[in-house]
Amino acid sequence: MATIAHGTHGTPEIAAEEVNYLNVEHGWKSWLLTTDHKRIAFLYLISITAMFFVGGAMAVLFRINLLEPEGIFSAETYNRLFSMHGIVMVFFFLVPSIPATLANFLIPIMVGAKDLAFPRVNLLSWYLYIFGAMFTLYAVIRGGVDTGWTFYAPYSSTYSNSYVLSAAMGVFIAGFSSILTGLNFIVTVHKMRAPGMTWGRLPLFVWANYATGLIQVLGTPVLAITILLLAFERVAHVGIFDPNIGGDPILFQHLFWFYSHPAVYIMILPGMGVISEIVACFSRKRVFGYNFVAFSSMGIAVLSFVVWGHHMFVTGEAMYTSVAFSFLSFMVAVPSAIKVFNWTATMYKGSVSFDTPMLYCFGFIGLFTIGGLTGLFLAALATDVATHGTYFIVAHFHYVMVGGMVMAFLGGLHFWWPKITGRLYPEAWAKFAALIIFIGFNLTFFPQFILGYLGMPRRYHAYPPEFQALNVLSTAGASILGIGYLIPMIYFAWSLKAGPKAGPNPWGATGLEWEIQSPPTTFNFDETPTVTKEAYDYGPLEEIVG
Amino acid sequence: MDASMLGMWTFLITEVLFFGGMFAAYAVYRNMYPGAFASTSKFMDVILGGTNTAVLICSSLTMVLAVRAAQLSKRRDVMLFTVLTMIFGTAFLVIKAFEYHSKWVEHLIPGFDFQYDEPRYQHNAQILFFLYFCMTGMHAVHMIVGLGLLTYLLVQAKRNVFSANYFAPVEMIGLYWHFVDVVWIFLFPLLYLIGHRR
Amino acid sequence: MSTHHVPIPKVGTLVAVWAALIVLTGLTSAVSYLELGEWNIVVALLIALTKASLVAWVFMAVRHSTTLTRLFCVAGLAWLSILILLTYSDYHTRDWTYQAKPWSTNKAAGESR
Amino acid sequence: MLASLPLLVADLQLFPPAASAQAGPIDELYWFEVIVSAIMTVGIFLAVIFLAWKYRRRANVRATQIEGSTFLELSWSIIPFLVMLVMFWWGAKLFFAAQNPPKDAMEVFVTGKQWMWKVQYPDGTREINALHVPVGQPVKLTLASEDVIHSFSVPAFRVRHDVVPGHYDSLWFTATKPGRYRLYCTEYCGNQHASMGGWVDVLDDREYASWAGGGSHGSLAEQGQKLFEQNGCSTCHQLDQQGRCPILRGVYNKPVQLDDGRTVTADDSYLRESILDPNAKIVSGFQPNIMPNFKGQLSEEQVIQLIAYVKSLSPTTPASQQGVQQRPVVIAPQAKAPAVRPPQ
Repeated sequence: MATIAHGTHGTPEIAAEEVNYLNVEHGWKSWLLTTDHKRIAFLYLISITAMFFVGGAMAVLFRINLLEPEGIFSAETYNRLFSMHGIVMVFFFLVPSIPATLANFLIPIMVGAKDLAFPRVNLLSWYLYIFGAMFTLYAVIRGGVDTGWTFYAPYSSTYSNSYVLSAAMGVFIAGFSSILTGLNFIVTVHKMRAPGMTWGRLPLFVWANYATGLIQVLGTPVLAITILLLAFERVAHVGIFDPNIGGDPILFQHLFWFYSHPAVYIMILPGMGVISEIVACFSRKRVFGYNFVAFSSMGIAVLSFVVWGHHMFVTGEAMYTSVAFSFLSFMVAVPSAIKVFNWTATMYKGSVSFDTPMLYCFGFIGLFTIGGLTGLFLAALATDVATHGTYFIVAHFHYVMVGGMVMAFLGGLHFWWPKITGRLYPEAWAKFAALIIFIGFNLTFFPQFILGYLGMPRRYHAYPPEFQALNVLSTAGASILGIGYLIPMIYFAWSLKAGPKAGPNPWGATGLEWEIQSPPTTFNFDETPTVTKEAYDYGPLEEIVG
Repeated sequence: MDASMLGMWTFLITEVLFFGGMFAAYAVYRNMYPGAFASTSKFMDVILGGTNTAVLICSSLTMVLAVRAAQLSKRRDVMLFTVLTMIFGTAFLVIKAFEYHSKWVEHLIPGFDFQYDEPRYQHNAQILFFLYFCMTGMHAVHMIVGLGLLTYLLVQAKRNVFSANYFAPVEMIGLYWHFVDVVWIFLFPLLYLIGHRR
Repeated sequence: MSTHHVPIPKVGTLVAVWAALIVLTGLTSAVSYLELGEWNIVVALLIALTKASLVAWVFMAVRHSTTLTRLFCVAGLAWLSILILLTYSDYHTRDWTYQAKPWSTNKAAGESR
Repeated sequence: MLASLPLLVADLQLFPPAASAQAGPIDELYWFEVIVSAIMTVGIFLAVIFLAWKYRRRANVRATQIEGSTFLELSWSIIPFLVMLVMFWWGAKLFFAAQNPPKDAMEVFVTGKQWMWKVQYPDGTREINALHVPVGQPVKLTLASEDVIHSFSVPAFRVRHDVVPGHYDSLWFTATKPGRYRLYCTEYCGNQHASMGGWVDVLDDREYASWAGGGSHGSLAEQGQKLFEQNGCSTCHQLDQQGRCPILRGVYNKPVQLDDGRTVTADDSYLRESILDPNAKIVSGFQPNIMPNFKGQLSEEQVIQLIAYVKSLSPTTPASQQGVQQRPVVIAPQAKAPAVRPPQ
């Protein structure tokens, strides 16, 4: 970076008519044909938010169904609701959420580049996402799909009477969108770093998204071919997962989870990157053990590919294979634990403030810890057998995906919103919403752990009456959670029009993105910056513990 | 090495894993039904398959010669070798089409009135043929995409875009084409040379 | 913007590799007519691997490429092996049974009465 | 609904009953994991709250920049990992112990079908969505699926196994407490997935004896024999005389030489495959393509009956005899002659 003090590029204070990426061009063409990574990130932000509320609405509906033990809607409706909720949330919200929005916006700026390595590929990725979403939404409109997001054969290939092909093709296409995003990040991080931006100086958010990119590139194609084989099987009424010709439905699960287990790290790793940025900024401190946090991201990316068999302990998978997968699943917990400990330690001797992003960060650390630890129950063979296919699983992965990932996404959005839009949001409302979301979340999902060990199976539209109390509690939490998610929508929309100007660096954070104007210009930097400082340079190093 | 080449290599890794899913299925089922898999070999035309392998290897040679010509700024040679590569590629697809046609005539397409002359393998042989069509079909789709890319290359070469200073697109399309060749190099022994021929 | 300096391959090398590939194709077809039992597939795969390496090393110019490219090639193969080997390990070991040790059955039966 | 709130709370259950021999040990591991998780969670929460409050932002107090600590990093990697190794070992031990049933296990056959569990007992009794077992007796369930993947689950016993179409799965348990326990399908199997459940009744010995009255259509093996005759099996598979087909007497659970050189054990899965897809494995010395395919002709339940009949032809063999080496039986006299591969 040419200079370190804030706002030395161009004028220090924002003039009202300053040119930025948002106002440089107008009209729908300037958006739909843009190759600017920031505009594409904005397009993605709008798309995934829409999908989030589509998926969320379904969740609210099926939680209402579960108020009564015998269910309120028909089984058919319920099955389609939870399936579409899963498909929309996993493939069209969680997987692209942080990478395609925040990382798309920030990675070029953080490494000191004008744009991603392949700007047109980036736009193509958004169109593929939209194309895929249209296929899936078509399935929704025609009446939905009822296979669950896992598309297990032979139910999906032979028995389901719903719009499996259309939904599966949507997932297939969206997969390529995800691959292209990952590919773009990998090449950008390798090739587009500004002079002086060494690997050891990369913000941890970039490390996390680089690791995510590797998973996207290495894992997603296997999902693509699996979905394609399934689609062929559905069309031809015969195929390699069909037990009638000697096929093994469990092979589908192997291939599916080869992607879909690493995919949970596609969802959580970028969130971990966001938390590293937030905890450093609001503690005014370098992240404790930078190297360990960076390499734990890479460790997670690699190990995530050798644990998928823990989804199949009760399918009849060979017992010795299961034991190996169980052991490897425990291994992958170590790098996640390292991250949690380091974030906590970062606050030690820091200067901690309690702005909204930091509240989400606290929420993330707490909820991700619970989500991660309950994962150990599922990695251990005997307790996995007792909890597999129950609400315990549902609670576990929602603690990671919603308690972890969505918290991190909202934290990151609040953190970089002033950079993305140049506007501030009402802090009091934001803190209130964060609290509501935290309470609503725990009320929704904690009872599900208890339900799970009691044995309540997931994907049931009706359930034994003794489980009603906990289900009512969960639904009550879900309605609080739903309201919690609506509040930021409202004040963000307000802030976009009427929020106070943010200035280049409202949080006093370090990093290249805070040294340029808010919102940035189309090419981010007037001249390519030269980096001379370490990441999180909040002051000179003073102490080495231990 | 510039960004576009790294991007291409990354894309090729994706492709490896894409085909990898089918190779994994192949490995599992071949181990599970060795007899059924071996029995299919009499329907696989080794002459046509071998010829196609040779055709693809030739196309790889002309492709790499096209890249070399671009590096040497020889515009006419780029065009010549690109056209040759396209001819070999088309020849491959034509031969493939003949093979598919004979499978159709012999009722060897799973799901479309599949009939097998050995009833004991009537069920399990379908797995191999399903994989055969998926693997060679996906490969053929990649060939068709490759032909499209080569057409683009030809047009660009005609417009004299490439020179010793700028030939990345030729190199990238070359990488893609060789990759498709490599996939076939594995498909040939796995699909055509399964059983011992008597 | 290919400003990198890739050595221009000699035509002779390329043709030699082409010839080797053709010969290996003939070889792998010929070997399939020999009765080698389990070794047929091993030989076929080894020949295929040799051919693929030749194409990658010379035609795809891995021999002139950076460490990073080679790392990516190796990563692709490594992940492919993870996929195939771990999936295969399940099917290969399904028949490996395990008889519960006496303590477990005794315990189960003993506690119950 | 609000009016019924007290009722809801009265019904509130927080921990499932433990009604099988394996439930106790699994619960011990579960509580170990709960305690470890609780300690970790509370520890992290307290640390976050304490550090955030102690080092909250104050005027004129700057953060102290710290690089990190390899010692701390290693300790908070290795110590949790050691605790996790304990969980791994413990979980694996219990999992292994639950793999194969004891030899004296009573056998019950369960067929999953959209959307019901069909239960068949060796004595011919049949039930739907209900299972009656005696207390204290190891019970082995052989699980088959007629259509999609189901999963047989009894939370009170802490047992669960997927039922995958195309082969047999199995699980076993020893019920320890008389009572009624819920039974579920826990792998999503379609529209009425939620109604694919029922009750497991654990009866004491006296109750069980009075319940087990036997089927009105004879034992499972007798039902199988009837099918054996109706489907014309008996014309080829003659009981004592070698025909074009292997003799079935004494074959169950014995090694069988196949024409491709492999030897397999004639267990339930093998017999099932040989009925539904007889050409898949040909016994050495016999011709393929003689026996018709029964796939689609017989239901999984009927196949179970036929297998029970074949088993009954090997009367000395206990119900469950896996992994026990026995003298190979010669079921094909021709096999002794120089092995001639049948022309294909």
